[in-house]
Amino acid sequence: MQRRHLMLSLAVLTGVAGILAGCATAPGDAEVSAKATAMLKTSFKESGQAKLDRLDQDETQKTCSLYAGKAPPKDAAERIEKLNLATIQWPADGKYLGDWKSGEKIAQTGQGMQYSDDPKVPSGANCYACHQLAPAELSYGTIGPSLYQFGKARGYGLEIQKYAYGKVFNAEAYNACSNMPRFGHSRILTEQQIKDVVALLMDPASPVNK
Amino acid sequence: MKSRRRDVLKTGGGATLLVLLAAAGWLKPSAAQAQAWNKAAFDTKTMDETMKALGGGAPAQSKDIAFVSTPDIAENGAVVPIGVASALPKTESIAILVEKNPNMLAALFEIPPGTDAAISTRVKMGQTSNVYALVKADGKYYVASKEIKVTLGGCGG
Amino acid sequence: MADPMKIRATLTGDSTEVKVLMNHEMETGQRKDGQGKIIPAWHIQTVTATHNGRTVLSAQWGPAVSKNPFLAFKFKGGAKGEKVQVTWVDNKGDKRTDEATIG
Amino acid sequence: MRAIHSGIACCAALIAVVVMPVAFGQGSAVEEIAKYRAALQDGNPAELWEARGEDLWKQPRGPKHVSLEKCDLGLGAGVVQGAYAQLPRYFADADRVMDLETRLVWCMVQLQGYTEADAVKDPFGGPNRKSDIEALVAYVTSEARGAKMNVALNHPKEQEAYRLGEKMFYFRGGPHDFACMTCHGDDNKRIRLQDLPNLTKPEGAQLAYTTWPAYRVSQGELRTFQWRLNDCFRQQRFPELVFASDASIALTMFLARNANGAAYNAPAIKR
Repeated sequence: MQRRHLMLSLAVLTGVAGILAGCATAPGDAEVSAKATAMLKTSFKESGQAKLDRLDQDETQKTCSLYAGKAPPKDAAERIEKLNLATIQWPADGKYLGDWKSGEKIAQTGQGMQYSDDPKVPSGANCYACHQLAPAELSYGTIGPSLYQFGKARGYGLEIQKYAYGKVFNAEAYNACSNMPRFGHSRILTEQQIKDVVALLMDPASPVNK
Repeated sequence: MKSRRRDVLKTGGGATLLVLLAAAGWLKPSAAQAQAWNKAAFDTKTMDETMKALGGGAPAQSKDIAFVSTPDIAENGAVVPIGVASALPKTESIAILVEKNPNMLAALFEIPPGTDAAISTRVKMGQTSNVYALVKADGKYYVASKEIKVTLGGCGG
Repeated sequence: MADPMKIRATLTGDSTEVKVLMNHEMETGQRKDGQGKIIPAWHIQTVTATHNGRTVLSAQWGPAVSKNPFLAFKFKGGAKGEKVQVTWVDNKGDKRTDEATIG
Repeated sequence: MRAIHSGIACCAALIAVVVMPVAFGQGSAVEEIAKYRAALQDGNPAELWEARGEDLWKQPRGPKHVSLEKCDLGLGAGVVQGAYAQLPRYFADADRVMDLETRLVWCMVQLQGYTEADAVKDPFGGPNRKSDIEALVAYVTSEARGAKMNVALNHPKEQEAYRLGEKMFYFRGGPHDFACMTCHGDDNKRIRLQDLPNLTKPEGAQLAYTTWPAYRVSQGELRTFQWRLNDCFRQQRFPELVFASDASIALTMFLARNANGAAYNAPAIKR
């Protein structure tokens, strides 16, 4: 919210055109979008595991792109969340917690899905790129909120475990147009890997909760 | 640069330096004129290897050797700026050594009369390590050291 | 053949400051290529700087000197318009000499 | 100072390991890293690329054996000084908007007689593989150092490129749903320990755009803005951005225009 005010006042103050980017309702915007999409198709080439179909947006990506970094209106947000909630595959065994030590390794590495990556090597989640987790790791990013003491602050109960699982599986189900990848939905992580990451957040023995 | 550190060199480390260099032959006065590359000196692989050959005396710690424009942390170990200035009279040579590199000796500069006893260059560091500035002045060896932390990090880009 | 160096020689008072950038891979001999094969060491071994035929600096380098090496030093006795010459030789025997005019 | 290095996944390439004792707080680490960067400023190996690029510019080359000294970078045939600060721009002879790289390719084809395929075959250098384009870019950009960024949106095609670039900036795609905006759409964010410029604001765009190309010490290579975009999209998990493609020009237009008013200050040196 605060960010939008800043951007708005800045744009007004400086009068720089286009800084307040992506006025979704501006006339001609749909044509520009269509043209941009067509332009992308001729401006990229497939490489390694990254084929051109990665430029085909699903409804969530399309909608979120339209609102250009700003929160979508309530009805659009609700639609996105509902759509994504339906994609979550809950663990068949009803267990959400794996091994937090494996989870820490997954949180530390960002390998996976780049055309330069070996597709045979399991992907990481690179949680530390955006979040603070275990306090020993000083090199953490701030794009997402701090997750230090995630379980300790919220309680270790099954409901919170399930929420954490769902959030890692598909963050768009809880927060439309979140910056966070949909790790389960997009098959970046396996079910076991997600459980391991959930354990990093939720296991009382995890350094995150120390 | 305020970090004119003169950390006390570990006895072992200092002696090692000397042995390494003595074994390599560039402690001889004639070496100053030589433009041959001293393979033995640059080949020493580990601290342990040189430790085994301990025997000579350690170079004296000197407050007259300063690290100039040399940061405490290197954002990338591939390029670590190192500047060394010696205020010791009759400085003949300056060497830069990185304790934890696969080869300790990184560079050796012969300083003829008329040239300032100060050089700047850039070296690679595999990890956080002590860096030694070893100076030969009036036939004797002196040393100063400084720890440089190496971070490899963020987006490789 | 190796690409030229970039040499700057600047006179301030009676002191000539020489700054040199060299084009060189400075391969350590520690790295592996995509097939896991060691990439052989390839680095500058000796550097000599002269002014009016007199050596003003000589150096021996190992592979721990950074890629595209930088070197700076100062000597006395230079005058504007005179030349400073720098030569390097690497472990493959490749050699490069360039010069700059003191300004 | 800070680059635009996008993509949450960027740490994948060089798995981020920060070897720093816990006792070293983040504040002092950031200060010390600033000193490190300052120490690198004196003696930027980018100058080696600039010198090679100047030679390439002036040497008669290509099937027609002519130099690029008649190449019009927007300020008239052969005018190099300050030209980069006004690119990308619309060129009537080509009837399209071009960034510097695209224009250099155009001149290599039109003036020197290279085929387009030959002109673009080595857009980025690597170990033992030199890129002429990178060297030429280093030379031309060095001749704009100090010039004020002044990218115009006068021609309808310039306006269109800007709007398309803006769309691209917010385009979310790929398995990770990343857009440029994911990392570069907000203030005071960082990825791991790297500060992320907010490229939707003048301050962030100016800081980023005016410091490319840069000699990347981590790679020992001079990297151009085309390379910067190419590598952002790799980290975004997109397919590979085609060199001098319409999308690359449009996005460059969006960012360059947002940087208007700042003094251009590159080739720089970055970690």
